[in-house]
Amino acid sequence: MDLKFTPEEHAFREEVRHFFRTAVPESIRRKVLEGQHLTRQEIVASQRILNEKGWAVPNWPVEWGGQTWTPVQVYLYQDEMQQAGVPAPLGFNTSMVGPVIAEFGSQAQKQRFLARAANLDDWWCQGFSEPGAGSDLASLRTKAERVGDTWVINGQKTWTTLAQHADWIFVLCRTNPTAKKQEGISFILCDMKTPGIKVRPIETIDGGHEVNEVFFDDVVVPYENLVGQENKGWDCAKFLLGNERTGIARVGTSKARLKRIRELAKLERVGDRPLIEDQKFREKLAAVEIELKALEMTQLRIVADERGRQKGKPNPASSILKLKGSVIQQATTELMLEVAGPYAMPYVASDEGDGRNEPGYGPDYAAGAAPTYFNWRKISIYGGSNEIQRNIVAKAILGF
Amino acid sequence: MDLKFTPEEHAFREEVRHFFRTAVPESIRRKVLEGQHLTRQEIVASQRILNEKGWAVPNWPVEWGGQTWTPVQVYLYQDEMQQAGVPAPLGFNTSMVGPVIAEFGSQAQKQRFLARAANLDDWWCQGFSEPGAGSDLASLRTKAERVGDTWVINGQKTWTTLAQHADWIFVLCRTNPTAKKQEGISFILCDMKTPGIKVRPIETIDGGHEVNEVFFDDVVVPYENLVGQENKGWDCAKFLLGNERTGIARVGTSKARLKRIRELAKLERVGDRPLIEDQKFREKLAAVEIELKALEMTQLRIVADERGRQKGKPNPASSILKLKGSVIQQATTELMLEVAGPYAMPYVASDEGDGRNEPGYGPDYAAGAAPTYFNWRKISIYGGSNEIQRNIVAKAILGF
Amino acid sequence: MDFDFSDDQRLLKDSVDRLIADRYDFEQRKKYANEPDGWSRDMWARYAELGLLGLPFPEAAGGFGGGPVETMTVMEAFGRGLVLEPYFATVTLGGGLLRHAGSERQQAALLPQVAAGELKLAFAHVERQSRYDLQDVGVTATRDGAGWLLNGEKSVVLHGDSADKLLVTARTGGSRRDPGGIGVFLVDATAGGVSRRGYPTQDGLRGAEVSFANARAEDVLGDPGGALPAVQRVADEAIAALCAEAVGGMAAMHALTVDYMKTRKQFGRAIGEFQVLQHRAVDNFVALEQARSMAMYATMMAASDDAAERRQAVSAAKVQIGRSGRHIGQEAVQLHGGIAMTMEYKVGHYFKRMTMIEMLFGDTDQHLAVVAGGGGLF
Amino acid sequence: MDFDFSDDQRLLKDSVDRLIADRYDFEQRKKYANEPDGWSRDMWARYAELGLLGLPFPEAAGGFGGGPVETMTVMEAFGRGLVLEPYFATVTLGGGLLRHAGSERQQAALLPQVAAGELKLAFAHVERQSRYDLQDVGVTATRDGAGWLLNGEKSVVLHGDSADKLLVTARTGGSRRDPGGIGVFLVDATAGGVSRRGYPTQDGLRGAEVSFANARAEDVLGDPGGALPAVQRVADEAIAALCAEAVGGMAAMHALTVDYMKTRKQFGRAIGEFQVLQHRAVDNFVALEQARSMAMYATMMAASDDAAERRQAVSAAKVQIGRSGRHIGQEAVQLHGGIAMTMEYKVGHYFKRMTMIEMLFGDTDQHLAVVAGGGGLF
Repeated sequence: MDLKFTPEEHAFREEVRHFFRTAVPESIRRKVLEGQHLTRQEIVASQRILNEKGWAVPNWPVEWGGQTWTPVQVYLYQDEMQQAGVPAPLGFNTSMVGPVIAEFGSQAQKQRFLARAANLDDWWCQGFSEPGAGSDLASLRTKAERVGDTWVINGQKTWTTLAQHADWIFVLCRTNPTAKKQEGISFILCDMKTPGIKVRPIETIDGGHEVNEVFFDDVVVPYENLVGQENKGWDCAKFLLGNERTGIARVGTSKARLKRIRELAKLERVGDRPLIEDQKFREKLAAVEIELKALEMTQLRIVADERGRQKGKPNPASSILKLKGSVIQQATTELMLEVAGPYAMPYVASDEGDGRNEPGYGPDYAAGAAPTYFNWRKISIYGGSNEIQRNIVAKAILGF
Repeated sequence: MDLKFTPEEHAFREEVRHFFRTAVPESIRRKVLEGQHLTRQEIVASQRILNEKGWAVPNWPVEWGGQTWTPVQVYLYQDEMQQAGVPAPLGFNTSMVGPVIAEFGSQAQKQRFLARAANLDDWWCQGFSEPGAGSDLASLRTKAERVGDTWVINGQKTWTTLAQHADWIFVLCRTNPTAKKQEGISFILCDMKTPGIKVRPIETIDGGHEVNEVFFDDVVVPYENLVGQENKGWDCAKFLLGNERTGIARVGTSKARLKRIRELAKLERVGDRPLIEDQKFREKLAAVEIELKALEMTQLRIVADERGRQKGKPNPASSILKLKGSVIQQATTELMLEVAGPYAMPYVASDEGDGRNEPGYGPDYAAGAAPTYFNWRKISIYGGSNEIQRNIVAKAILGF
Repeated sequence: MDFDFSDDQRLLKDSVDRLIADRYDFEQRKKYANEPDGWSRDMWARYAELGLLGLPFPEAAGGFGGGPVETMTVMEAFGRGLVLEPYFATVTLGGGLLRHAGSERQQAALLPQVAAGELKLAFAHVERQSRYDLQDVGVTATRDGAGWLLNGEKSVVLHGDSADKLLVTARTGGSRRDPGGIGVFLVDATAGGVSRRGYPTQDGLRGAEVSFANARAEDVLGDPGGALPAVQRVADEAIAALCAEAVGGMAAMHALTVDYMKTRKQFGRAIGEFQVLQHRAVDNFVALEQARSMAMYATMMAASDDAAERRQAVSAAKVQIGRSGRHIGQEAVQLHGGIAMTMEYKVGHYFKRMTMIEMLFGDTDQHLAVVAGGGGLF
Repeated sequence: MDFDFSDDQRLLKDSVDRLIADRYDFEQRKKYANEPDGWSRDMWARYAELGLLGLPFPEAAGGFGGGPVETMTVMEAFGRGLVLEPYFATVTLGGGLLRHAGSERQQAALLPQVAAGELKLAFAHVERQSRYDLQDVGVTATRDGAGWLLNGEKSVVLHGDSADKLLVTARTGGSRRDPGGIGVFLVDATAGGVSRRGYPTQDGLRGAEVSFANARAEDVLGDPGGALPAVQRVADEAIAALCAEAVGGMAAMHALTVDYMKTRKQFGRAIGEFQVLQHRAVDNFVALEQARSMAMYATMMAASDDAAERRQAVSAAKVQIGRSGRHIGQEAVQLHGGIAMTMEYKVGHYFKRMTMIEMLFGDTDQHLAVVAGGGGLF
């Protein structure tokens, strides 16, 4: 047992850190660190920089652009990326549809889609959730009927993140209505330009436009857009949901936020002293840091354990990462709100363009404090709510 | 709406306060406030002082020694009693078996038992809980068979508080084994000197002897010791458990403890300052005070609402009093532990006699800090655990 | 001790409750929010008609002589309705300053206009550096003949954009954080040297940044250097009112959540059948009732003339409200799931309003420190 | 980064785990507690035999040169067994002081005796007024010829009653809370002028009050006025060891609770079938894993020569352990119900031990203040 990084691991950390902080424009990274929305162009630009380096899809098979990194290296890559404010490669492409196609797709599908997904030539979005289904994903009702060489899709998806930017969508459809819940579901790819697809924005409480409803009205796509076997789409979904559980804790993101909070708390003054000298505030900050340090160690323990595990069969302990990681991320938003104080109150509309037209009303960072607090409540809801995570741990680890 | 006490209520408060603080010996009250165990003699002496004044059983019917106090007066009486450190009249007598006999008992039973119970001439204990039953009281298995003019009782009770002092026990027995759970239970009185009753002490983690197992081995008692109707004992039990829910919050007790903690924290020094000047400690104390103030107001609201309610049909909101009251009482034990610091560590055996033979090792109050912390964990377990209280609120108030 | 409403109070409560029920559902509220001021002039007229805009004012000044209980009643209903109009800014803050710092002449001149709905007020006290400290005042007022000239900037002036007149704390002497040397000045919002930038606040209400460049005050309320005690008293009353508003909002959020749990189905049954969610709803209920209790306590104590006692009580209530509000708000969102994250659903709006209330007139930690600095609540 | 045990570490772990499993079940422990010392001399001999009593000592001094990972391994097993013997007092504290403050001569003279089980040590540092502050030292050491005379009183000396020799912090200069002027003195426990009152501690271990009246020290470890850095270093190592012990105890409590939930029936089914209790068990599991992570972190950092960095890490771990331990302990009792309140059942004993560990070498709040006073953990 040696709880220190090896010199090789240290060197790797330095390498990725250097790259992230020099190759990716600071303007993009600053926006990420301040919790501002990025434009489509910024996300694409950043991912292409990584892809050029060969680092957009390290988790993919090597033949499709992946790396042979150890789990510790993957961890260091994510940690440094998050700390530097480098936008993560678009998850729908790199952690979801990409690995699914690489695992279950035909050779033709691989050739057609993988390189484009890695380079964000195609922007993918995820057609899983439906109104009324929520955590009970398998109760989905969007159906695809086989008609000749095509699928005809009807139904509705919701919470579809950034569908407004998307070129393609991967959709879970019910293809056998008489089979039991998880059986009779298929995983189908649709070009967003296909007639019959309509995207309606959902405005979130922070005033942002991140998610959408996607309607399918007699949408016809080629039969060959099916990934894997007909009626076995649940296997793809499970595989997809099981991937990349360690990044979920976003330890690096929380690290960067806590550092930023500490910096700002040195600048903000309460009476005649900096906020950081307020005993209560300092102890609250320290308490979150301690939880985060513990989570980082927990993550490393899980990472170390990954070597022996099968791909797509995550360590159920990774539910801890989701549970604690979400709570810690949310705690950082509460601290930031406190730092901003009264200046968290003005609402400044942000647009999709390059920054804001109007100047803000207080310090720059303050405008994002409340929207981020509001928006990040989603973290304990999406991707399997924290209640679902507790059910998983209760069953898979505690044996209830 | 007038949220202030009336002049009459103020005068009543003064009257009970004066009486409690002059008539009941300070030596007894100090032990209560320090969380020490009282001797049997002290408990008896204190109750007889109250009974002489006519204040031992204010909740009973007037003809059996009760008072016609308003709910606010009952509240003030309890609050001042708890704040003064006056031991509450023995609950088994005054809140449990007494009201049950007054409501369900025969005239002969009333005459035989009530005055003696009020004066603590008979010490009663409660034979409800059984090993394996826990919160599921109605699953009890102790059985009483009718044989001629007698009951023959066999079985075991547990968690029987102060059975070592008791003259009588009231026992829930199964008298119809074929009836459904709550049906077929009877409420029977037994003289503790009856052959076949054996009391075995249970040592609790604080080293105290408060609770016992009570074994019934062919215990024969007269048939007339049945209270109410045969097989209708569950009605008595429900009535008993529904009584006196407002005292359960023990707001006055927590008030007295918080005051004591504040006093001690002025005396204990951390480095060169009194503990009370430590920002963190002060804020923790304040946080508990605020919760307690809120609970006091909640209790007053429930008290005010009691006027219109039927006896034995408690306001389900009184579950809040149990939930919050227990958590606050437990929080005071944690604060006290913190005040005591390292001197909470030595264990000083207390005995049933008059105080300790050995001197303690640190300040006097410190010896009780850890045992009280340990012992008071029971508050959220007994009398319907906090989990059961949540079930009650969920059903009775929220309508789930 | 009597928790029942008097007949007059019951009448008031019924009429305000009915008004909110009839005219302030979620769809109506959206419409009001889209009006030019960001709130409804029509509703404002109705409040005036019902006497709400003069409720806490002396009868001599065209008011109804209502006390803290009456204000609590109105604010709780407004909390339920997520009311957008500048009632708090105009009546509670502006009216409160006139009541506690203004002369009889000033009250007689202005309060009847407020009660009639003809005059909207706003209270400008926050500054860039002051955070929640009422005595941290950098805006200056200097003598100019018989009058005063104001210079400096005020931040996050609630409903400052639509106010007709501003009540502004400004320094006539002492250094930036001295308790002495602070006056409250009455300034016409359209006077020369006053400029305002209005904006929506995070909860959908309105605020403004206001700057003064040799802006001439119309008048000063009371002692130009000794207004702080009155300002603190108004702040205490305001906090009691906010506590009541918050209780209205929390109660509505809690009720929405429980209802949603009974109808929303997951895994084949209503999510309200899951015991773990039931227990969390119970904890919300307990948090709500504790908050309600403390809002009543603050109401009871808000009229106290003992400033130290009043402050302790009000701060204790603000702490409870802050904690309960945050807990209930976060849990309401979590128990709803994604739907609560959308603008189209009401719960998120309550959540946002609770968040802003926690930040008004001092956050939870600041008030906890006040209670901790006192000699104990018992 | 490698979380696997080396072969030697695996061997150590297996043998200690086996020892505890075979010889430290709850009934055996009760028997040991009833022996005259309050612990088992037989087990002490076995520890010596296994090499545990010399584990962290240099090989030159008869030890095995084990590091923090080895100590963690032993302490975690001991935490599971609720071990009563004075291992922590003798090996971790006493041995640690000799290692970090003692000369080679002193180490060579004493450590082999400790390793052989022939010498038991205790560390006397707490005083009536000092609480958790290691530099608050009122006991004095004054020169007397070539030696030193000690005067004053020490409190809550862990296993001070059965120790052969005491290591005592005493002041040779400066005022009561000065960092300078503190020495560590070696005193024979039976020397003239030393009097001891032994007692059980709340967790069933042992402590003593010790007073010195012109008691002659046998020796002084290192600089008689400059021992504080070594004392702090030993305290940091001790905290890391306590963290590991606590994790052993928490893990055992958690496992007992989950087992109990699966067998205990209420309302016709195992209480483990109630979802609300399952979720609480999950929260305990998360608290346990977070604590285990931080115990590892403390272990990793305990050997650091950078005192400030070491202190931050160890304090952070102590906070996590304190919070997790309290949460898991209270929940274990609550989820068990009445049975956990009895001496006859094991869970209450873990709960009590966790409570005492939280108070050893600084409580949670004190360590949180240390972390808060630093520049951040990242």
